[in-house]
Amino acid sequence: MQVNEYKPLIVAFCCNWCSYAGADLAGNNRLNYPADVKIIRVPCSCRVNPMFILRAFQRGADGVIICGCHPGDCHYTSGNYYTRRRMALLFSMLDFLGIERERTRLEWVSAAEGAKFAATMNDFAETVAALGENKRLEDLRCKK
Amino acid sequence: MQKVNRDVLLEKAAAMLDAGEVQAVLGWGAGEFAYDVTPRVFETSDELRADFVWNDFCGANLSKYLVSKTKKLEGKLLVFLKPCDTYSFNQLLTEHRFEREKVYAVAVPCEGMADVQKLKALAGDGISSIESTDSGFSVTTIYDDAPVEVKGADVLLEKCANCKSRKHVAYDELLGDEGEVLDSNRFDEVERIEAMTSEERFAFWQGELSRCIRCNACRDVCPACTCEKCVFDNPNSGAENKAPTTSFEEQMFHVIRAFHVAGRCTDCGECSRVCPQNIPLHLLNRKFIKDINTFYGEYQAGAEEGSRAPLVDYTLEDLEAEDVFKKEAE
Amino acid sequence: MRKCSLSKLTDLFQKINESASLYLPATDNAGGAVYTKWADGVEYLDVLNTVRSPKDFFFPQSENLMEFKLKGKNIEILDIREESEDFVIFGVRACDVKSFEVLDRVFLSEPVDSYYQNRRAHAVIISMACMRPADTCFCTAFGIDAAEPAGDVSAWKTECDLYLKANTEKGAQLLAKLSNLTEECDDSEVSPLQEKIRNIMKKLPLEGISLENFGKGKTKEYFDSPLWTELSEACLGCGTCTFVCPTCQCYDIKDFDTGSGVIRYRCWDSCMYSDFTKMAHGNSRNTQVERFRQRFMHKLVYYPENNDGLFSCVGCGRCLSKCPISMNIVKVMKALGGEKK
Amino acid sequence: MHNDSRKIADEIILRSGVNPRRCMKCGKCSGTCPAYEEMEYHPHEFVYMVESGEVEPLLNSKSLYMCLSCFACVDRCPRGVEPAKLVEAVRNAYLRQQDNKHMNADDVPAKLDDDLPQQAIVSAFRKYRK
Amino acid sequence: MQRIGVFVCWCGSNIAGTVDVQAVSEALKTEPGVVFFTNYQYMCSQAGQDIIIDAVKEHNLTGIVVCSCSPRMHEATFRKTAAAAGLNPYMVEIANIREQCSWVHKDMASGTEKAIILGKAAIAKVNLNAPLTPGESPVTKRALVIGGGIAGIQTALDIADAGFPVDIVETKPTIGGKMAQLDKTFPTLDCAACILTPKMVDVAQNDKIRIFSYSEVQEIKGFVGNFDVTIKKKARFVKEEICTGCGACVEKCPMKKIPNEFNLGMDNRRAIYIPFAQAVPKVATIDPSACNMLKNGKCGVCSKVCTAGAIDYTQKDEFINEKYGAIVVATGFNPISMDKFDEYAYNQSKDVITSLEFERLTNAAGPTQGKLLRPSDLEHPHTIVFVQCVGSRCAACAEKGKEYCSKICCMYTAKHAMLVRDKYPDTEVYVFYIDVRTPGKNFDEFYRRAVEEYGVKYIKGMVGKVTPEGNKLKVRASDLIAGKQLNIDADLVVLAVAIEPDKSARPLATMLTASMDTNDFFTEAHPKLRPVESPTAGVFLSGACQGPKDIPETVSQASAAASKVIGLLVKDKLKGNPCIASANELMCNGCSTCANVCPYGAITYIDKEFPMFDRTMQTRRVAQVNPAVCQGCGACTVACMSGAMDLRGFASSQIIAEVDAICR
Repeated sequence: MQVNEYKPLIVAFCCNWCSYAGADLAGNNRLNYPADVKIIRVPCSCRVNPMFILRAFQRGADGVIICGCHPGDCHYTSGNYYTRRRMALLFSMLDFLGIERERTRLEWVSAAEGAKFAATMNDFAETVAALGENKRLEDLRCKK
Repeated sequence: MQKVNRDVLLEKAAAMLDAGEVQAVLGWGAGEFAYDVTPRVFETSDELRADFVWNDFCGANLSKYLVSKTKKLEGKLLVFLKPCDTYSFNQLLTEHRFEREKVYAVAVPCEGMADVQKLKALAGDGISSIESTDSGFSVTTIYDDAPVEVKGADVLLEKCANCKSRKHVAYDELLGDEGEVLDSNRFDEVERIEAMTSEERFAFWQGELSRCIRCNACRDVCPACTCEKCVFDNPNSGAENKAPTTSFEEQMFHVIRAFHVAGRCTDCGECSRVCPQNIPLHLLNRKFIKDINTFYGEYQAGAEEGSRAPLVDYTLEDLEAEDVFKKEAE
Repeated sequence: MRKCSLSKLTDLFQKINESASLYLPATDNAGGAVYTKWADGVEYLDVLNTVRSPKDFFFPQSENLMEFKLKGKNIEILDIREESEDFVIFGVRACDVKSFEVLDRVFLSEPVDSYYQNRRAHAVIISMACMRPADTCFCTAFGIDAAEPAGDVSAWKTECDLYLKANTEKGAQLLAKLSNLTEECDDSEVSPLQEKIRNIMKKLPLEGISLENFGKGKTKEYFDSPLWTELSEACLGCGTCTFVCPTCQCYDIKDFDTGSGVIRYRCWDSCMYSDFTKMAHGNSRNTQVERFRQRFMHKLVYYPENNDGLFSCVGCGRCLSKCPISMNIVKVMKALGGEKK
Repeated sequence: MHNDSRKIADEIILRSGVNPRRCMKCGKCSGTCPAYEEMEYHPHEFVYMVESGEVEPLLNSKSLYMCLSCFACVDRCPRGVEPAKLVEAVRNAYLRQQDNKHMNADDVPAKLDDDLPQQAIVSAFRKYRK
Repeated sequence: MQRIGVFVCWCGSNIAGTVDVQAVSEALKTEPGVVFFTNYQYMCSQAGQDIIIDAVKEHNLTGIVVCSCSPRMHEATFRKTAAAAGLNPYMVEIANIREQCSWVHKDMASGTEKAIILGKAAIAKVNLNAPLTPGESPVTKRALVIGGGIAGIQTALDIADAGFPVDIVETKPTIGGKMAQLDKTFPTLDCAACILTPKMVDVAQNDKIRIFSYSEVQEIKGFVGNFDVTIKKKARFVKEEICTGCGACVEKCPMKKIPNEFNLGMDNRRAIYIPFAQAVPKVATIDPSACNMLKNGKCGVCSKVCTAGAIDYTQKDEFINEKYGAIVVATGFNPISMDKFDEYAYNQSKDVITSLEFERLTNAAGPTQGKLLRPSDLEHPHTIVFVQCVGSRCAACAEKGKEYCSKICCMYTAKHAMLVRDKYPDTEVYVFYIDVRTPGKNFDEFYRRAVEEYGVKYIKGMVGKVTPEGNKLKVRASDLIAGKQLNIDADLVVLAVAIEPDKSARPLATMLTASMDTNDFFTEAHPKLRPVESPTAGVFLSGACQGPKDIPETVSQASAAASKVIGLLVKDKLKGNPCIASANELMCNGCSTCANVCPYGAITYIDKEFPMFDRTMQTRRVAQVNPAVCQGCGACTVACMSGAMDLRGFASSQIIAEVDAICR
């Protein structure tokens, strides 16, 4: 019973030009994904500071996903290339510290990929749900 | 242990001070004990002759002081740099943290510096004198008349035991012989931790980081941490915290600090040297260095002035974040 | 005076732990020592200094003071204080015992700090004489006798025995509980030991430190000394010295927004930090020279001024071994003329 | 059978380090090959046939031994495919199939001969060892 | 503290069907700052907007949160509404409870719960919003075109036609570029000079256009609308304004053996020269490396014969400073060097030529007056081999060739082959190809005509080796379809050499902070949607500097670039996007990390004095963001370690507030 009630909290950072539009398209096409996914709009995936990701975990998020334009399609030409390096290194570091590597993800979702957006969110929500609550990067003070 | 004698450094600095070629000298000053050496700015050759030291306890990296000290001087500042210090020197130059023209950099060969803690562990407490010998130290304590012989290799600082380079990458003048870039085993420990399971790694780091007292020594000594205002001191940054109140804040501080110096850290090892709790902080930095080398090709921060740091660079074919763990598995 | 064979030490700890949590120095597996809650398997480490001083027991690095909850647009204030449990600290060195006096004068004088007072009231301190003082020790300068440590119970350790002497009522009560494991004895074993310790103290390299030039009324003499600039030149402005110091007692009070409310907590602060005592108008000590001066003036002049000549340094030597750049109170004292003539 | 060929082809690709997929079928290798007339299968066909896993005919063709290893094709290929390396790998593949006709280290002394360059024996040993 | 109004939209049943809008507005009313809340069927309708306007006025709202459809849909609408109500338009935040909530979640309970959280996040953000005003900068109404080939000429003419002054900078003594060297143009076969030279004359006669020929761009400062450019006008030792282009000096110049660049060294010119008869400007230029007078002060013949007195041996390089609102790069291309392709014997035999050389050989104004004669013995060639893809599509090694397809070679080779067969039907013409690529209007028809009507022999295969033997060229090649190796005795071999960007492009890109790809082609702002703009604002791309192009494509891109420039120059002021980065100077380290990641070159550094606590002044290097150039991606904000760099509209504190609200 307890297991069924557990709903992971997922924060998704989406770039305004591709992934946020992809999420909108998923909506236009009525493609379902769990309501546990909450989207924050950023101009570009490169706006996502590692501190935001850690903050989300601190405040109780169980998974954080960053979505940006496909490499080569960045509205700002190169933002997602920086994101790719930053996140590759950050994720590797979190893994090094023993944080479950499945809790963080970087995906490229274009404005045309509503279906991919929904599928990605379904998959990510499922993966995070399987991991259970975030215990390793939590701040006990923020527990309700 | 050191091959170049103190007097060689002293005479060089004294001559330049006396000739007015430099206005001050940034070096190491004598302390209460043979081992407690304090970075110091000398303004006269008399001060130098009285208090300047160059011995096996000059582990402190002086390059960070250039940021503040050069601003205070009208003229040039002579600085002594060990090979590892020259990497920090270059990195600071790359980031425009001080003016090159205001510095006269004197490169000093280094045979590795000693860790007082290790020395005390072997020789015991109550040290009254330490003599450097060819192979190490002869230590006398108040508890024993006979000196204890300690091998230099056994008491090296971590950063020296895994020295990456004995080559100076920047200087105006070199005293003694130039060394070479070394094949170090500095990533062995990182690999050992990588080989653990996720649970073991978490337990390992909890064990280490829970000792943190957030004294900020690691940050404040770090030559890559020269921010006018650190995010951890800034109430508006969303990351400010003063104490490791929860395990999250311990992790937050060390992850973000390592991330901020990623690609810029020259692996000078000062963070681990100064940590009062002996947390192996260098491992976090080395993890980033190792990852950068594996993912984006070999890069040594500070090896070349003006080089583009890996995090402000990219290639179209860069590794995808999801492939990070596949790559590491290789 | 009671004595107990070292072979029965574990039994002794066991016994103490039955009635109150026992804390003692143990290895932290990283070359340091840390006060650890005793449990089966925890070995007492006869180390001179723990990295963190025992002030943590009474004045922890951070502690929650109260909580606010948001109910709609109303704020509810929650008192989250809990009564401390009884606990015993074993193996506190003479210098650290002295540090409690320094802290008490701050936290127990009016207005009393109830958080501190609560814990202080529940603690029993078993001190331990120093058999092998280190080169960084200079407690004698502050009139502390490492051979005769204060505390509720004083302890001495020889090759095979532990000697215990109660100094207070609390100490006597504790020793009474341990009567089955200890036997009454005189000080014939302890006295020569004390003699030996006192002789060692005289041979220590920092024996020459003198307090003659410090204390009350010295503010004017030192405040504008040009030496501060020189002394503070290498200071990184980190908080290591203040955090390892057993007598540093400055703290900051901060609010943490948990999302569903606010936790008001206090945590150690350091006079070395740029935002120390920062107020609406800005900072009262804006340069590192001023901050550096504050720390040492506080220890050597201001505190004695306000506390009947008691210095807020106990000569434990932690800052000497932990300062990243080896600048410390001894160097400052010597530079300001603090050596015996 | 077909699976076998594919396996051998993959082995050839692996050992040669050649990526036949890079070939854009321009024919410059065959246009440059000095031994073209002697060959049944020409350099570009080697690349094509290995890529498609059709190695049986190659293994049994004399073309293998017509290649002079002059590396003209390697030099001129605009895509860096290196056909000559592939030809050499096919030769090796053929040799590897000749199970017990190998040369053992013990066979070498008997073959030593004043007139025979030592290098020839060493290289023969290297080639026929496995 | 803000006074926030929350407006929840039903969107008919689109939102209200899965989200309890009443519950949402009720739940949000207790959020910090909220002083007004309501819900309505269609917030975006006029009636809905009126509700907002009335609420702003009635409740003195300072911030608006609309829980509705995607901000990509109606953010602009509600910003206008806010402005109409007298509020700063950037005090509006949208909670996307339609596309990202009601449409993707079926369950009313979870949909409502999520909508509330999204609403809370928007409220948390708007609490930290600040009014934003787009920055304005004036526009200098003058354009600079770098490169005077057909691309530059067309762009300049179009801009001038719209009434704006244009300057063309051309490194050669004349404009015209590569097209001036061509003979005929595919697929219509009209003569290049006939269609180009009238345009060159138009340029010369247009009073809006200035030509800086024999000149280079020395320095570029500034940004969109306000470029500050230094042009170096190289000394040509002839007074341009006086020279009549009569050519008397050229005729008398005793230095006769200077290889003629215009004819690719296949004949000679003098030390003083006019590149070709229709040159614009038609003035002579003295080649200082060849002129005896300039080298050792002996001669002076030209000065003596010049009746206009235009010769000036003392002329110096001249530097001209000019301000421009827009810059068009039209630096064009060059064939790559054949030095690394020994197999084609280009450096061994005069009869192995490039296609551009072939153009000159068949041009009536060329070294052979248009007769197709082979360079070695001026005999008529009977067998001609054309080789395609020489150095193109070459991935083997970067220093030899180019990995890309040069795009124009298939068509001009078909043209050459066709022309030869047309004029000299007795000539055997072989074309060796890998693929024939003809994706253009009337292109494939043209190529098929070459095969079907003119009998050009197209052979699928490549030439492996060309060996000069006597007066023949032994061509060894493969015929992949016949499965044969061919050995052809040719008289002339023509190589369709790959083209590359002009060498001047790289340093120019650095000056412009415009990005380039690995092949040194300029990158466009968006490969599909903004193909003629560089990511650097105010810099536009025209012609082959952006990628290989034929003439029709070049001209259309040139006109497209011109229209973009005109669109920029008609504005009196540029209004920027107010959501841009800005640096807190007190926290800035001046480390250049942000500038390194900025794709637009929007960040520069200045030394600034700051008062120190000890009452001294300290100079520090600090970052400055140019509001006209910054596009607001935020890459710099994360690169900045100290957090000195922040993004307006998407400030770190705002994003953190959203995170907190979501995770609460």
